[in-house]
Amino acid sequence: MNAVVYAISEAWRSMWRRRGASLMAVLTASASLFVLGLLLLAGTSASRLLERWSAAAEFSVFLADGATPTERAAIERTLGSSGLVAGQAFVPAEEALRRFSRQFPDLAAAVASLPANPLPASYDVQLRPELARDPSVGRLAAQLRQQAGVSDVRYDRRWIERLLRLVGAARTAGLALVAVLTLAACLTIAGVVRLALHARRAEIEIMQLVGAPLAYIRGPFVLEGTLLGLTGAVVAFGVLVGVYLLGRDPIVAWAAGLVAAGDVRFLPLGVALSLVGGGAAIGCVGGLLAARTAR
Amino acid sequence: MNAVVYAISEAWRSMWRRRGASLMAVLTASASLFVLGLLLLAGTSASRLLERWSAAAEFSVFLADGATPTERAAIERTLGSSGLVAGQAFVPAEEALRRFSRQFPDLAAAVASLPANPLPASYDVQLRPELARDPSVGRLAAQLRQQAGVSDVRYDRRWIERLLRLVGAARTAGLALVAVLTLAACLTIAGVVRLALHARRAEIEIMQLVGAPLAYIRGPFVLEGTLLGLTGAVVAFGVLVGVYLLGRDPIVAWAAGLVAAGDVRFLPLGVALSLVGGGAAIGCVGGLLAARTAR
Amino acid sequence: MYTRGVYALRDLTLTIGKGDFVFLTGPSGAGKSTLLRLLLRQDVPSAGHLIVGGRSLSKMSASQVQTYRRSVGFVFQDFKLIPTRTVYENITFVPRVLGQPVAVQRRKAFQVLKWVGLQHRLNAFPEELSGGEQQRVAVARALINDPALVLADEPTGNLDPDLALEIMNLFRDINARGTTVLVATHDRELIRRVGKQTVTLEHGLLVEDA
Amino acid sequence: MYTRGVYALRDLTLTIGKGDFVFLTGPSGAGKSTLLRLLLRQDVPSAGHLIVGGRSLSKMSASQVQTYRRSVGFVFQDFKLIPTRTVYENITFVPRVLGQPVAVQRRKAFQVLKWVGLQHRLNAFPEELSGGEQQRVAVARALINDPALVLADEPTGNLDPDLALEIMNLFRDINARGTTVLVATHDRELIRRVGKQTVTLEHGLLVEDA
Ligand SMILES: Nc1ncnc2c1ncn2[C@@H]1O[C@H](COP(=O)(O)OP(=O)(O)OP(=O)(O)O)[C@@H](O)[C@H]1O
Ligand SMILES: Nc1ncnc2c1ncn2[C@@H]1O[C@H](COP(=O)(O)OP(=O)(O)OP(=O)(O)O)[C@@H](O)[C@H]1O
Ligand SMILES: [Mg+2]
Ligand SMILES: [Mg+2]
Repeated sequence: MNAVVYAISEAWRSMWRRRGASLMAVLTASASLFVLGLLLLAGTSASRLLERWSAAAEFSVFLADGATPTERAAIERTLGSSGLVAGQAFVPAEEALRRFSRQFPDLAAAVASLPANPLPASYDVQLRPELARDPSVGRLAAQLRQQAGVSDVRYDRRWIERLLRLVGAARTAGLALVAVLTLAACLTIAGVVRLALHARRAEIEIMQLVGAPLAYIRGPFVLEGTLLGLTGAVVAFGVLVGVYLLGRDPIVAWAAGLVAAGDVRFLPLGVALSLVGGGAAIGCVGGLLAARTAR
Repeated sequence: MNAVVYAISEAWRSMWRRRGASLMAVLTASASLFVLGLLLLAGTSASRLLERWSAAAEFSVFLADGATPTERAAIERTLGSSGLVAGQAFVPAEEALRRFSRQFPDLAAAVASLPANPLPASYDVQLRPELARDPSVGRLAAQLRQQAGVSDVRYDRRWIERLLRLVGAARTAGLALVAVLTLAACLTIAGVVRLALHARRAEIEIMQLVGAPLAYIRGPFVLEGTLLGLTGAVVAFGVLVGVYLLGRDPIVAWAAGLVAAGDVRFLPLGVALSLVGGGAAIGCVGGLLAARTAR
Repeated sequence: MYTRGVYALRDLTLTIGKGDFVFLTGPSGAGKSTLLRLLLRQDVPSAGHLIVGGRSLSKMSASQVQTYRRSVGFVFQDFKLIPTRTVYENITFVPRVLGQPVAVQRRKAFQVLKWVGLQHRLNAFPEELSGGEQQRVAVARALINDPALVLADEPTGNLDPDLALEIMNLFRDINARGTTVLVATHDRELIRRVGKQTVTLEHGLLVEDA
Repeated sequence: MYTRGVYALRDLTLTIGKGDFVFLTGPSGAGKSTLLRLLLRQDVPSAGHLIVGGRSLSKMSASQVQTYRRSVGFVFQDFKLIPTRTVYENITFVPRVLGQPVAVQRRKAFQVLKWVGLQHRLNAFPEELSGGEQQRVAVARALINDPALVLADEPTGNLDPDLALEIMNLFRDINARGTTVLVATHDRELIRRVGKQTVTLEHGLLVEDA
């Protein structure tokens, strides 16, 4: 207990004496943790978005012109029993024509003048998000194509797969950046603690010569590192919350239609706490690294 | 001259003695400079891409059904004299029908069965990249709409503007990140130099007491900082070149169609040199910051 | 207390009884400080044994060394005061590390500071003290913890003869209370005036034991 | 050389002629080191003037202070050796900073090391030296640059009487070649044997000038 009180008072004293260097260490730590937090935030939002988009992946079953209700029921059964489908909507031929006219007003008149509606009825199928990229979706499409009453199945996953690969690459790059930043933060903190150690070398030598316990000698330095890391993490967290609160609405407004307000959410509590704890851990490692030399 | 030789030998000695801390400073500096370089690389590639995309922005002039050659000549003159157009291509109605059939094979038969081609002829206009986002393009579109023989002008810049805003936001975020990282690098170097200064406090005091010139006292520390920054920059540059060489082809392959090989180019020599020079400058500032205390 | 060591240059066998007061003398570089350092286990002999209180110093574990050092009061030739701490903090450093109550620390600090005549410089930093004042702080620090063994390396080199004699009398008083005292000094005049057992070293060799 | 200063505690007027050899003595804390520090312009007097070689120390610019200090050889009471440099590097530090040719540095270094009897410890680091050896290195460093003025603060506190007398004879030789020498010491015995002008301070007051 005495050693703890001693370590706290010494660590505080040391940080205050070297406020400039300490501030710098805190800033570096908070910079890297902020970037980490931002990446986590962007990453979770992106995967939420992607999930939604995946779910909206185009999976349409076009019916043959003379599809009977029995055939339609069989199709619906196939979809339902596949276990891949979250929902399906029947789009009658008239609705398809209406959509087409809206999308291509130039052609609306021409198509309307046709003797019959050239567009087929279809099912718009919503896949279950977590299975949208499953290979079994491809098999389902193939199965449906063989079925009576189906003229075509359109299932385009190229776009989603590209997005997924982009997000994957961004995640890898982000993780590399975070690793570099974490290392930098750890080493910066170790540097400041080493500075403190250097400045108090005489003191340490004397502590050793009067028989002070190792915990007394190293404790303050490890604690100093931990406190620096923790402070950095708290600062980073604060800035992250600020950026989130200020940035959320503009982003949602900017990407109106693409991004829903629900897609941009703050980090879950567990992750946020790990971020702060991680900062303290980084600082602690830095402190230990530096204190190692004090024997 | 003597002071320079002295500073170099002292700086080298000091860095070697504290190789661990020096390595850490070099790593931090190179991390931040690498991120800076990566952002510059991505930024220049993105703007090149965007320029190309902007150029390909949909600016189409649809002709009225009975547009006369005189009216067409007037339209071409309007386009040519606007100074905004890099090229224009006349798309006859038959070509438009062919394109449509290719895009919508389901409808091809239906449209083909129509008594007349429902699609209008048009001009596909390529805007000059640097002016693609100019407000005068909007005025040109309005002017053309009034002209005889024109049924409609389609000029959709929403998509491009969104992209531009995205790139702008990314650039702002990137710059903020670079600023933080630069500060961190500068301060880390200052920290290491300060460590060197601390370790040689006795020496400095004695130099002062025997009347050594200020350049002698401070020189080695400033040089040490500069060398650390420079080394960091060189390391960052090397890694950047490696990442570029390894990453270019996969990226171009991945985004086939969207990104051309020519869009992904390395930094121009001037920018690359500034990056390396910037590293040295950051280190120099760090060294000066630290050496300031040695009077 | 029994000491047998090979160090610095030559070998030496020397026995100092518990409760003795011994002067260690000899020319510059003779090995006085080395012997004292060995006795604090600041250095370990490359050959030979040092046995203090029945325990071999070279065979002690790190934590035993800590415990042992807490029972020794050492006056370093270069003082080794902590530059960033006041006189009071320097002196109470050991009791503080040992977790003694603040009231006891304070009482003891005042007592030893009075012994060395520095009660008025309590809150000064080492660099604000004269060489002799720093040396006296070092002496005070060595004595605060009622050590079983006092090792003093040139504790009066920066003091005028009168003050030097006062400090020696202080060591004599402490010795009278049962503490073993070993003082390295050049000051033959002082040794003559105190009149205690003297061990003379030269080039690491024991040349005289009187 | 003319000195008139108010310092530490009381005021003092003292004139030392060019080429003199003066001992400064007095009890611990009397102000000897303070006076020497003032003369190196390590401190500036809060009131009063110090005039050395016709120049007021308090009115010097930073670069004038540098030039002045290069003409002074100082032996610090706590040695102030650079711990990370060898004896040779410590001693050649000033000529090196002044940009003297390496050959000259080397020749001078060997000479002064021989004067203090340490030629064999050339490549040792300060912490590998005994207290007295360190002190002699400090003396050697003060003398290497043929200073016009030597200020020595307790230069023999860690030396045995014979060696102390040798160092004093060294100062006497240098003084004989025209250098002004000011030595602060407690060692009355030594002063008696060297027999030079003595200034005694007490509590910052000049009490005797003999
Ligand atoms: N770490 C070391 N490495 C090499 N030699 C050393 C080391 N420490 C001390 N010595 C040498 O050992 C010898 C004895 O040193 P010591 O400090 O014991 O002498 P001393 O009797 O205390 O002298 P003084 O009276 O000058 O303090 C000296 O010649 C010294 O140079
Ligand atoms: N920076 C300072 N702040 C306050 N007091 C100081 C400072 N430096 C010295 N003193 C005081 O001034 C007085 C004279 O100190 P000085 O070092 O000149 O004594 P001295 O004659 O050299 O003594 P010694 O023989 O012990 O070395 C001492 O009482 C000392 O405590
Ligand atoms: Mg010694
Ligand atoms: Mg003094």
